[in-house]
Amino acid sequence: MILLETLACLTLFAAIAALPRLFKGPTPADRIMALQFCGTAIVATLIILGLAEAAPALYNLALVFACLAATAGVAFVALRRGKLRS
Amino acid sequence: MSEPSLLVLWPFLAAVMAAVNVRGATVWGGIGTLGTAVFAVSLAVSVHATGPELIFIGGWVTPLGIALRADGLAAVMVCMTAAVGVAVSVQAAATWGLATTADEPAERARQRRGFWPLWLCTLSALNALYLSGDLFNLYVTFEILGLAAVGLTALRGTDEALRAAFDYLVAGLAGSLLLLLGIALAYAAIGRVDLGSVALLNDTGAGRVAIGMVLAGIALKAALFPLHFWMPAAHSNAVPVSSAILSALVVKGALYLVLRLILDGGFDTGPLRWGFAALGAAGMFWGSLSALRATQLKLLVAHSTVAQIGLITLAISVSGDPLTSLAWQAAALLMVSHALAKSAMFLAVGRIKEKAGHDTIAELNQATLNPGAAGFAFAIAAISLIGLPPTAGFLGKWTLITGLIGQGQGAWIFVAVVLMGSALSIAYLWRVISCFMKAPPDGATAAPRVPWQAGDMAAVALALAALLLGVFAAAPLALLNGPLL
Amino acid sequence: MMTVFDVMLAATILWTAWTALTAPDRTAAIAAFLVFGLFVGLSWVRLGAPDVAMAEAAIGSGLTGALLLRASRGMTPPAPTRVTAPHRAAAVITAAGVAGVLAWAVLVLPEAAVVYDPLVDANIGDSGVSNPVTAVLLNFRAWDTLLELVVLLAALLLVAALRPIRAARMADLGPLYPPFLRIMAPLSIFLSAHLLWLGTSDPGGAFQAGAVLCGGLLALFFGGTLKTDGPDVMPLWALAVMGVVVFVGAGLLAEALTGTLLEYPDGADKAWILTIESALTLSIGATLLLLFSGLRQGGARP
Amino acid sequence: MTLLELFGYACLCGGAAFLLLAALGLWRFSDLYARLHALTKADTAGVALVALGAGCLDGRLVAIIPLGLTAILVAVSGATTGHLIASAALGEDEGEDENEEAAQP
Amino acid sequence: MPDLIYHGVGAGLVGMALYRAATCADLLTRILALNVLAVGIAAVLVAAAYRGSDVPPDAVPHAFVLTGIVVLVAVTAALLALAERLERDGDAGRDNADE
Repeated sequence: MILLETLACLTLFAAIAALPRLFKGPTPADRIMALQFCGTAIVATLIILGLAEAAPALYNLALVFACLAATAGVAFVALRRGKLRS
Repeated sequence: MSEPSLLVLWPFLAAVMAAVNVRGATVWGGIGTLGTAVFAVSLAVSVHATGPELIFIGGWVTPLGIALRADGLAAVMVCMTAAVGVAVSVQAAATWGLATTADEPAERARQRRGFWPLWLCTLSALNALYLSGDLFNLYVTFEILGLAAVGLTALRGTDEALRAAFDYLVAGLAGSLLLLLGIALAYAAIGRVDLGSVALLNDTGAGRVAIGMVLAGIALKAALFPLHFWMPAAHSNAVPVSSAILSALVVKGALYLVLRLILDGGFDTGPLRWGFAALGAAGMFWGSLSALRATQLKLLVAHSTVAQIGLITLAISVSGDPLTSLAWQAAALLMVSHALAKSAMFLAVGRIKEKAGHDTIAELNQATLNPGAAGFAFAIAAISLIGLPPTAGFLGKWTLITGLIGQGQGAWIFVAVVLMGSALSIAYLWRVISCFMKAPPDGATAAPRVPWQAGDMAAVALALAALLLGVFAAAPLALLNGPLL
Repeated sequence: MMTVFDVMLAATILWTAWTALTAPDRTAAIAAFLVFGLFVGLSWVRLGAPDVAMAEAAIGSGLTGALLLRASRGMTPPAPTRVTAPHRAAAVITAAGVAGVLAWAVLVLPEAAVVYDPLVDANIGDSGVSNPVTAVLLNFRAWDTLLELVVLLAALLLVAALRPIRAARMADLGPLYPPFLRIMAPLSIFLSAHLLWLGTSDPGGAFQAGAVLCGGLLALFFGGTLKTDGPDVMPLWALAVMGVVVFVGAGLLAEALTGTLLEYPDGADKAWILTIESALTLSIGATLLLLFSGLRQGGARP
Repeated sequence: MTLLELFGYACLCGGAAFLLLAALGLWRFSDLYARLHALTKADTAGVALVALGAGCLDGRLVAIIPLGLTAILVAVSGATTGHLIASAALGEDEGEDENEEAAQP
Repeated sequence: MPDLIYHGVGAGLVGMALYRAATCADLLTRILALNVLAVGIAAVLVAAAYRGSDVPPDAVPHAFVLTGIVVLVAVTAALLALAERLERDGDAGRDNADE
């Protein structure tokens, strides 16, 4: 159990570590990548939490998160202002 | 089908039809409004005959379920809304026409098909609000009301109207969120959110904080001084029918909820009530002074709403236990009389502005006004707002003052405040009435006399209703004297 | 160990929120708001509210983020606001006061008053579903949910009543987008139906399903397959009003059958709930898409 | 502990390690392309491993279906945006002006 | 334990949002602040519904929060539609469209 909880903390930490890149950029491409990664790491955290709490409902939740993170990523790409590397 | 469910769902279904079938929007609007009026009268009759009705929606008893409470007070408010609604609908049909014509300007078509669904949603939300017996349900209802009212504000489409609508929506959302915060705290304190249990909130510190937040949220929505900042711009920039709906009905929803909370024993703490009374008095003076300074007629009427809200809040805050004090009935009567008079006034001002081409008070005179139906309606409505007999406004103020005197020591301060407020309302309304009698400047030719039109009927009918309600007050009083739920 | 997790998560939530509210750059603020929603969703999971987490991630974060992005494109960049010292002080005092009162109110609460839990437990057997949140939303307090649908429709009516503005062009999505759509679109529909069915017993339900459906529709919209102006808007409007019409109709029909508004006939609760929820799912998806599109030029009305 | 469980835990640890490395790369690499490469592969692999591990440890069909779909979805959306960024960024380097903001006439 | 932590988060979010809503004139930031405020309130509600790690939480506040989320996205969409019409970029220009 303690292993799973530690792993959850680590994946959460990975998600948090992407935030400076998301906030600072410098280019839109960096932000899109950081957003994508943040969503992915949170999905992984959810899966591990689902294992740790023996709650398979969380796997569906992870799927919803992945789906919406994908949509949000696409929205960022489709609705960006200006060039990707400006 | 019972009246309470139809009062909410009928106008809403009509709104959906008006939104989908845009060509028939006006017809659906008429069907929705008239049907609601029929149900409103039928509800009042049945409440009067068989007493109040408590409906547990879905058959689930409170606090788990939600109850609709159809008692005398709710019936009076529903009837008031229906009466104003029918008149406003007549005016709207006269303003925008019944159906699209070939050479119709696009802007006019947009306003017509935007108006009907939004108005019907407002009607539905107001009825849901009067009947609801649950705090969280009231939050949802307020959101419908807020969105529909903002839509009505923005209908004119000018930059000022959009700006006013945005500020209105932000203020409304902030008010709703404060209400929701209060609900969250109430849940944390007593574990339930039905209106029947609000009296329990007085027992704990967290509960009193919850009540305070609920009241702060409602005060923002009711435009109670000093949280009225968003209101004059919203009410004066909207098209006339929208102004009438916003000023006569939408703010009443929030005031009604304050009255309900008091009647349910939900704000028993002295300081909060005296604070509310003081804010009401301050709002009365502030609104009156702003109205005295206003240069535009529409703005004057909007500021007068701030003053009248102050008066009603004062009446609500001093009303005590419904069993021993009847001051709350004064508050209810004042709400009804203000709704009738103020909607008449906004509709009349709309007609005046249309005829004169402007509404700068200093430049109005007999020639531009061409005294006719609109001026007549305005004058009658003014008499009711001031509170001269035999109008409904007189009845409300009289009930309030007798109720206050009955409460004994210290009440004379409030009596003096109410009388001073009335004197101020004479002062600012006289600025307009005197224009009706002012001769045109030399050389100005009188505009050709415009015959009365269908659009004038609405304002005149509402003004006469405000006048006659004082004579036929037995009907609402009979409802109000019945048992409450 | 989970306390470490909670503290880390709490700090991140506050950090992302602060960034969303203060970042000078609009895109950064919106991106921060988006991840804020995801982290908040995680915190709901920790509090045993996966239904809420799903809705927060899908609607509160994903769709609101997309809405904000779409709207921010047409807006001028934020100008720095000059705030006077007294104004700032008043704001700090008010904000800190309300936050402090909130924190205090819970610290002084003796023991949480438990009112609803036993009632939900006692009545869930009669509600037709076994997920308590769905039971509350579609049965015990269905009136709230019905009015909530009216709120969605009222927002749509408000936007439709405004003067239409021109739509801005979408950026090119690259050659890999069509294959992505071929996976994403059917997956959203499948997931939406799955969540709808699952919602009777497990986390899920009409709102989550509707949001996921809207995500799929949005992906199609970005790719240009789905348009919200011209002839395509008619079926979208029909779908948008259908849910609430079905709900209202069901409420009134139930009243005709049983004498009480929204009281489903005995034993048939599950069928009624699923019927209403299916209509709601389609309706929520369509309404959210129409709201997202902002009813651009030509798409104001069928 | 069975062999399958051991494998599951190993997958979980591996997935978490991939994610941590990707985060490190996102933070440390100075060049956009380097970050892109660090990311698109590592996060997809990370989630796939985590999902695989969870699938091994749980083993029921109700768990495996959403886990598998999640892994596929993350991989596809990662590849799409990754490819787009790479190609668009390359195009911009060559002076191609394909993403300018413009309203439709 | 987690309920206390997240209740604190809720209080912090409410304070932060109120402060920014009162001191920022930018329309989009004000919309964001109101959204954050709503999340803060939701955190208070969900934390109040928590009954410990092995007891299921109260479902009614969860339903409240779900309703609140949907209501909020509707209001946000309306606010953004109004804000867009108020604050237009120079190049996007005002519309010429009366259909």
